[in-house]
Amino acid sequence: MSGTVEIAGARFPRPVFAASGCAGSGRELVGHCDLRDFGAIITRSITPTPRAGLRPPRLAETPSGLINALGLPGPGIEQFLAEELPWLVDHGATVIVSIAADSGPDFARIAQRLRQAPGVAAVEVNLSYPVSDLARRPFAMDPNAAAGVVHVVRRNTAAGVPVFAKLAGDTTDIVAVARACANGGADGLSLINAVRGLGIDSAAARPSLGAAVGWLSGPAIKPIALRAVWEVHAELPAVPIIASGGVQTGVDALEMIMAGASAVAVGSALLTDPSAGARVGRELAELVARRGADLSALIGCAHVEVGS
Amino acid sequence: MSGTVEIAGARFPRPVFAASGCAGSGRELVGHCDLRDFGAIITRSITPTPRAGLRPPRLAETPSGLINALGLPGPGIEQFLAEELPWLVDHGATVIVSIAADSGPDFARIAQRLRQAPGVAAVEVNLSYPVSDLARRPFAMDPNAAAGVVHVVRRNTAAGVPVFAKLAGDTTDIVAVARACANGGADGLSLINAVRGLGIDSAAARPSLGAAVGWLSGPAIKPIALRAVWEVHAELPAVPIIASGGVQTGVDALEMIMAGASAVAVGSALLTDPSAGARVGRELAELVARRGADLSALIGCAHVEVGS
Amino acid sequence: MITAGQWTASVMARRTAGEYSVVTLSAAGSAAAARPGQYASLRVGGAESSRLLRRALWIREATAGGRHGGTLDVVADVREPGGAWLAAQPESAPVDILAPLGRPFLLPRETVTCLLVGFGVATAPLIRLAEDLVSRGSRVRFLMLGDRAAFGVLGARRFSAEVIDRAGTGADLPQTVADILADGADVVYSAGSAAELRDVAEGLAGTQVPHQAAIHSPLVCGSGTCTACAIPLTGRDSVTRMVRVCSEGPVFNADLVRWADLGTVPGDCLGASGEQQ
Amino acid sequence: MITAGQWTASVMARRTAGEYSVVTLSAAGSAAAARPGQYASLRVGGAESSRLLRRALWIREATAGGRHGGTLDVVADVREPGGAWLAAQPESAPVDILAPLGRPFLLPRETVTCLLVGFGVATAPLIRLAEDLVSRGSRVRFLMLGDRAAFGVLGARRFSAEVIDRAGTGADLPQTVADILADGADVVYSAGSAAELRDVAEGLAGTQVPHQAAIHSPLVCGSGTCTACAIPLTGRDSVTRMVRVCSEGPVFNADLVRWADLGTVPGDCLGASGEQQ
Ligand SMILES: Cc1cc2nc3c(=O)[nH]c(=O)nc-3n(C[C@H](O)[C@H](O)[C@H](O)COP(=O)(O)OP(=O)(O)OC[C@H]3O[C@@H](n4cnc5c(N)ncnc54)[C@H](O)[C@@H]3O)c2cc1C
Ligand SMILES: Cc1cc2nc3c(=O)[nH]c(=O)nc-3n(C[C@H](O)[C@H](O)[C@H](O)COP(=O)(O)OP(=O)(O)OC[C@H]3O[C@@H](n4cnc5c(N)ncnc54)[C@H](O)[C@@H]3O)c2cc1C
Ligand SMILES: Cc1cc2nc3c(=O)[nH]c(=O)nc-3n(C[C@H](O)[C@H](O)[C@H](O)COP(=O)(O)O)c2cc1C
Ligand SMILES: Cc1cc2nc3c(=O)[nH]c(=O)nc-3n(C[C@H](O)[C@H](O)[C@H](O)COP(=O)(O)O)c2cc1C
Ligand code: FES
Ligand code: FES
Repeated sequence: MSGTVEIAGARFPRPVFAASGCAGSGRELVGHCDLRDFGAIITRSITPTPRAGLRPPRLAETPSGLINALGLPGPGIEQFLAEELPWLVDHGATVIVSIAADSGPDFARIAQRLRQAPGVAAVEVNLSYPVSDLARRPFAMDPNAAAGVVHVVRRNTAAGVPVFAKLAGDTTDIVAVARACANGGADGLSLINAVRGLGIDSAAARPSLGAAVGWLSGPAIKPIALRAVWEVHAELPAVPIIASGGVQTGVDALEMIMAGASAVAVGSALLTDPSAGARVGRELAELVARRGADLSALIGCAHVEVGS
Repeated sequence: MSGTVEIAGARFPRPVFAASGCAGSGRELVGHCDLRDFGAIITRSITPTPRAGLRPPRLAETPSGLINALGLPGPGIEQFLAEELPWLVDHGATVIVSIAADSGPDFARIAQRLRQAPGVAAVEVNLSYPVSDLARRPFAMDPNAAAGVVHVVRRNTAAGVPVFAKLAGDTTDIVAVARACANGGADGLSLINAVRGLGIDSAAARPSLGAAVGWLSGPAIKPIALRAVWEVHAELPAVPIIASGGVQTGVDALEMIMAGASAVAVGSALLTDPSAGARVGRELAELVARRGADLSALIGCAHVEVGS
Repeated sequence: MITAGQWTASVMARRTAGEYSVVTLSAAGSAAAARPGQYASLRVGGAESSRLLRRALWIREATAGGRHGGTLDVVADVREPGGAWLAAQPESAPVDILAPLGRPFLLPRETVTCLLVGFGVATAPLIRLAEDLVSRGSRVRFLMLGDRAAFGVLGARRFSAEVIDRAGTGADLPQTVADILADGADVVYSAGSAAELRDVAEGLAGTQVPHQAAIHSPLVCGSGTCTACAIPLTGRDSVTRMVRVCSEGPVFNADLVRWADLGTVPGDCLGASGEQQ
Repeated sequence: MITAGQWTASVMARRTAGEYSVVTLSAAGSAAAARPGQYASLRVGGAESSRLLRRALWIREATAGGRHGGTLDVVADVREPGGAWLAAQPESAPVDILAPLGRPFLLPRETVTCLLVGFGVATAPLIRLAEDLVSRGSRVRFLMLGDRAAFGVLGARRFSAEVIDRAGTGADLPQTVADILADGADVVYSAGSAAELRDVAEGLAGTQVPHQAAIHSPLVCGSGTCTACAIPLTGRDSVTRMVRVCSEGPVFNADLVRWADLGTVPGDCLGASGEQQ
């Protein structure tokens, strides 16, 4: 297994993480895999209050992908702190807490609550999802809005606990948003969240998701994620990136790293293979070993070769 | 076969078109299919001068998709008018000329040249591709820029010849761009162009395309295309849409129509199956017939059902 | 709590009849753990398939022991692309499988008269249940509804129970159930789609007969992580929550399921909000 | 000009040796039209595959007539995922095929001495060519280079020609070609990757020997629509243009190919611009 990776000053035991929302509360994976297989478990996005989620259907299959419109179902910050976080920590998981809210003050409040909790290795700010109003434009679609939220979260988070900004893959200029977030205090970036997508059930003549518009993830979006990682790393090489979007194998993970990621997160793959985290980690370690290289030496290495 | 469709005042013999850039000059498909199988052939984007295209590799496979960075190779407007357009017209094709340029004046000049040519059923303005500078932001990423180009082309195009604006699928707010184009004089919209994507050849530790960043097309992006068609049709129901993005079967075409398209274009499918146009047309006609409906009655019909 | 395993099974045999196929898979030691009402989740289409999602399939039969660590029989609907793929696999083809998943039916402590109501292919989990009940001395009355073609392939008549075959009849379902119930039953077990089970529940309305319902619906992860399968259920604390069919079910106490509100997030559900429904 | 057909072929037979597999496909009447140097383009992975692109494969043999409208033999490299799929198809499996594609080798009008230079699996088109040349009375000298494993499966020694087997040798390629050419040849035919053929062309530099080169490289559409396969070639009008291997080749007059500039768009190419290279 590849060893420890250091990202934005924090140490993670492995370079392969569980992407937000794809490992449930963590408990669901017990029996399927060891939570220590993951460099970190990024929690589903924790919101100010409990959420039941959106009406079904909530998920549908698309070519080499899936679309979901779940509506960030989850326990809310208080129950998360009371039950889920301690459970994860007890079970040896390294935890990055993803948070989502509608407003700066709500983000500040969650960040403050997290500050008092032991076992938070990092905070990931989900900027790509409209929390209470689906028609609202997510923060990640606007550099200023994104930077504002990041700033608030950073200010309310303990020093030494890095803050990652999770951006949307289908924004016009992701580099501009990334730069704004970095300037706003983000210690790193998570690229990318699922992109907006829709399915039609033609037999029923209606959208295949209850909410109509949803989010596309899985191998289908890997080229979109790689492009985002590539462009952001080219412009902001000092900002570490946790890459997600279609990672299913060690080769996929290595591609992300060569494009500029410091770590990768597996999302959809966990829905179809609960043991994907360990497998991807193992495959990646073998590929890195075969190159006789250290993983850190491979970060962004595909950039060097361009034009040669 | 489904009969004639009327879009923005122009009549097309069938609802299934060939997407820009995916039918070559038209000649290449002879022997593989009948050009009359297509409701229209949308030409590759014609530029002010001839273009050799980008360095190889120009195309690579991705999960349920492909990425390309061709660089708009083509003959330029003069040779197009002298050879390709007359040949297409002679062979019974209904021709929509796609045009691309770097500036308003260049777009105006191409439009003026087209105005004098017989056999132009419509003009499609490719707003999604940076013509001479890959780092430049395409017009389609900015409502004002897009509207400005559309306005210039519309002013220089004969009345009765509709102008379609072809938009990018990975812009932050496609409805805003669509609205600006409609206000700028677009008679219809083509949704969507391929979205930005990148591949990494991990064995070689370099991007799989010579130009690094390219454009992702094929079934992988169908949910992204459907989302764009859905949102634009919901906001601008009077503006006709030619939909492309992952259409490979009659079911895919019907999904696009139910989301709000008046016609569909097959792109990548033609690269893997040169007879895809006729096949998709036949499959769509059967599906429409089975519903006992007229195709026009199905346009956007999935919207009606939502919330019921 | 979780006893599910993940392994690469081999196709040992398959028997297709019309639109259904019973596929026997090597069980790698997991067969003994499988209880009636549980299911398996299979990866379909092979490694390069454009279809990513797993398919949930009832375990029709689980045979422990033997050379391959026992076998599991699952039932695939060949009209569905994933089912068609599975039914087309040759002997010894590898299939990625997770099983046994979900909460099984609870068996009565005493010997009682049980009414089993199965719909089409969802009859599968009830057959094993019937066998268990009969072997423990209970009396089983088995009402079969829905697609009759499924019963043949399931071997749904090869055990000693009173089989009431109403497959394919368009009869009023709640009334049928109520009528048959009137002939006597202490507990009811059902399996079928949400709409079908809602009708059964309606037929039982007003009675005090305990009813365990196994919901047959599309699943995604099968492990409880994705929440795609959530349905509203009112807990013993009177609070309605969205619960996951895949891991908190598929067998539920039917009295607690908000049958009328399936397909929605009811406004009184914990965490519901106007926009979210 | 275009004689290619598209049909659903059946796998008639397959013979795998090491990393290569020769697959015999039903030809639906298209076999008679296939000339040496032409290729077939196959859809791989089945209808639900996540791999969309067709694979170009040399036609090793074309046999007209017979029950299935003749047959085509193609050669797949099983290390490549598409090739592995093809080699794994059982008899009578359907395969979507376009063939014959591309411009073939031009045959000499007179009987001459021909040097054929083939690299690994790209030897395939030269074998049929050699047979044609021999049957027309020409003398054939056949230099085989690259991966020797390919020759066995291709049956590359079953015809009367002087076979010079340098497979696997690391010898300096341009020099080898020049040496063998010194022993006499009026025309040269070659087939291999761009890098390999560049070396052959270099070995012929300074001679006036006509050289037809068949380029083996990844293709996409095979019909000339996508321009993915374009290489720089200087026309008789001295203008360099990007030409398509799939439809304007794969066989080219080697003197016209800008071998040193393969993999680029040369600055003097028609339509080239600084940014585009
Ligand atoms: C416990 C249990 C046991 C089952 N046993 C069997 C069985 O033995 N035999 C059998 O044929 N079927 C069985 N089913 C149903 C079966 O899992 C699905 O119906 C099957 O996957 C086929 O779905 P589909 O034809 O709708 O496929 P598609 O609609 O093509 O679905 C493709 C994928 O998307 C998922 N999906 C589709 N719609 C939704 C949605 N609304 N929400 C979430 N995910 C969705 C599906 O599960 C599948 O993974 C069972 C279901 C359950 C819950
Ligand atoms: C005329 C001709 C005949 C050939 N005959 C044979 C044969 O008989 N046997 C054989 O094994 N191979 C043959 N090849 C080569 C073969 O077509 C490709 O090498 C094959 O598709 C496998 O490519 P790959 O392993 O690189 O696959 P991948 O790299 O996985 O390629 C996947 C797909 O992408 C395309 N692709 C990959 N790279 C590029 C690129 N740089 N530009 C454009 N498209 C690309 C490939 O064609 C393929 O469709 C032939 C090539 C030509 C031109
Ligand atoms: C079922 C599901 C739930 C998700 N929930 C969240 C979430 O709560 N917060 C978040 O930031 N991203 C969420 N995501 C996005 C993933 O974390 C990931 O960024 C994205 O799916 C791309 O990676 P993938 O292709 O590996 O799935 C979710 C994705 C899926 C498929
Ligand atoms: C090889 C190729 C060439 C293309 N060339 C053009 C072009 O010249 N102009 C344009 O507007 N779109 C071009 N496109 C985009 C297509 O017209 C189409 O909008 C897009 O690929 C999405 O449809 P698809 O998924 O069916 O391919 C090209 C796409 C491909 C794959
Ligand atoms: S199917 Fe994923 S939570 Fe139930
Ligand atoms: S492979 Fe498409 S033009 Fe040659």
